[in-house]
Amino acid sequence: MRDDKALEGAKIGRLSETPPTQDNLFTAPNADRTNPEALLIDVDGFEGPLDVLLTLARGQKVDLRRISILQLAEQYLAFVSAARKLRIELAADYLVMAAWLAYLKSRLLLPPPDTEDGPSAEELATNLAFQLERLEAMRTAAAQLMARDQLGREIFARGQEETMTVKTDIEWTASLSDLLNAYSRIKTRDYYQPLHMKRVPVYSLEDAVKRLREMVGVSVNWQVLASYIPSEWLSTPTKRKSALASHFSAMLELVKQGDAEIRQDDTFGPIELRAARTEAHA
Amino acid sequence: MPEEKDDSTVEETLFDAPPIAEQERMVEALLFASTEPMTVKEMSDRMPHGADPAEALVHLRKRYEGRGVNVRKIGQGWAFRTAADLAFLMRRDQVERRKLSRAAIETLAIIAYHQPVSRAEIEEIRGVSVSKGTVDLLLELDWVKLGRRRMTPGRPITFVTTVAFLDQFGLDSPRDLPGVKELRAAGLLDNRTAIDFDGKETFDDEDDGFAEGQDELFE
Amino acid sequence: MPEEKDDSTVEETLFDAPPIAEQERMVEALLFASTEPMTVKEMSDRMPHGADPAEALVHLRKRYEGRGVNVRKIGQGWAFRTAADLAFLMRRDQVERRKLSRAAIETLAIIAYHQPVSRAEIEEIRGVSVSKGTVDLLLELDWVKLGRRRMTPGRPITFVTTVAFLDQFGLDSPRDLPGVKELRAAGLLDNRTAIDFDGKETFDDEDDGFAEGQDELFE
Repeated sequence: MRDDKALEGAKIGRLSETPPTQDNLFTAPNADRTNPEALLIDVDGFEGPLDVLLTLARGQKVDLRRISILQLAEQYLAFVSAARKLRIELAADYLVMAAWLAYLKSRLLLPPPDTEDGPSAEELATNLAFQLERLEAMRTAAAQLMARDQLGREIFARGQEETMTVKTDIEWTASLSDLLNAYSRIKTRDYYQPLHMKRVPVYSLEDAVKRLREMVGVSVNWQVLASYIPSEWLSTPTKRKSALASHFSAMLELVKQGDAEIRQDDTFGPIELRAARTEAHA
Repeated sequence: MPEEKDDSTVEETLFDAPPIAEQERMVEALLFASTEPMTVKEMSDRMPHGADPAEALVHLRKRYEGRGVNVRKIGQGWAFRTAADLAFLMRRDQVERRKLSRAAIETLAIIAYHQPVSRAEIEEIRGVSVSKGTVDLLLELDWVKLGRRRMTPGRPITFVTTVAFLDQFGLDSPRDLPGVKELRAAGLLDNRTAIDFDGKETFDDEDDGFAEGQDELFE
Repeated sequence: MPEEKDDSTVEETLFDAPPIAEQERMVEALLFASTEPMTVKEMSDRMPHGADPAEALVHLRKRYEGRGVNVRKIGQGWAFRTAADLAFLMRRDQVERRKLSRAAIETLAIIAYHQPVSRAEIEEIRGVSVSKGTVDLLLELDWVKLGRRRMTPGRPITFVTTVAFLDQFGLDSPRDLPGVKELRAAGLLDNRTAIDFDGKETFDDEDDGFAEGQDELFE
């Protein structure tokens, strides 16, 4: 069997004929379709050999149950040979069907063999008729289905859905054994704790600015910068350096903001600072 | 006297379901609020203890008979839908839907009438193979979903229709598919011996499972 | 004057204005299907020539008075809305039982065994930082509450367990929490736990540190 997509894509020897549309699909076959001559030039409108057979069968204008399979086989074979004459390349499954129908035709014409294996020719013919009838029935059903009043087409649902809220209360659960297991897990993990780097004591710039601003604000006289450093930060050289550096930066920050004045008498001499003199003070 | 009555009322509201007229209002509000069909169970879950939405529904359906909107049964659920004769008013609201291909329409019909049905069975009925895109489209439209696997060699997947399918085509159940009874009576929904046109005849071992699945649905 | 009016009415009816009951159905369907409140003008545009949606609306509003849904004016338009007294139906409470996350149960365990314990201490014991959400959840569950501030630099807040915690875990007092040694002796705890989570073997001699912590806490 071929993919129906592929089949649809196989535009074989197609002359200008309107393709079957949904509208005319399920109505009585149109004149062109029932004319075997027209079939020859409209291969790509069909969905496989069964579709062709069904269209030919409709041409017999009898109940599909009383269809002459022999006649149908002959029509189909004529269709295939005509297509070949026109050098229309038929898909393989059309040819497989032709071969099968030729075989069926011969079985139908010949007297049945004395010992028959499997189904008789009549049974095969009946089955084919059944398949055609079933396909026809499904097409009619499909048409009836599509003709129904459809949601969003003839029938409408509420346009504004109101929110149906679901308020979910979460109940958290834990058992004593969960708790105990968790704790033992932690205690076990103690042995594999990651390495913690010890933090070097650092006097932050923010703290230094805050401290200097408070202290300078009240001192009118020049004072050495080092004297502003809190005594506990003078205990070790590391702490002293950190505190001095941040106080130095803080001092510059205050000067920049116009809150303090600084002076240094000689190179590397002590730096002194005091509150900035406002106009009023001057 | 009035005092006594008041007492009994208090007791009733404590232990009894609200009066049926009130229940009808509740069902009305619930069905209006939801665009999807709602089952009696779902209504019951939301309504006060002891309420009987099924009975309220009987009253509500009657109330809306012949109105601009009607109470419709869709699968196991219920929903308000506009009356079909007013379709002309709503033309502007129509959802633009890509026209379904002939293959898709036929495949849908075969799934609807033969469900649960395997891909091989669909192909046998149509006489051509079913492209993946066709089934995908139907799945995407939520008109078709996967059914149980068939208990036959290869355990093929089957397809069945959905509640959204019923809603789309205004059906209570797959039993209400147009002409389903006649088709069934004519044996056209039976899965009969298939002919493989390679010249062999396949005897379908699956008949049992197929018929069984159908019975479930249609009987 | 009235005669003239009658004449014009006759002319209008020739242009097929449907009966008012029918118009009411139309308005009903339109309002139902519309995704937004609809103005009288919009209804009029869709309804047959000569229809009077404003009048139909009057009838419709009356019909829905006291029902589960009502016709309400919203801005310039009209729409169906659930009756305010039935709003409770649209809500549904649902209880979902969830297991505490590993982070939460570990934090809880540390608080239980080390109380009063500060966040920094919890973090040190767990070896990872404790998210605010974790502690908040435990506080919300009322299994943990704030204890005294620690008399150390920074005066950190400490956490202790509550009576609700004891209830939840069936304990008379935090002292009843078994030590690791006891747990292992009772078979409640095996090495597998640790191996599972860490992929390494556990050592048995951790008990000292543990006991120490406990002493500090409970005595």
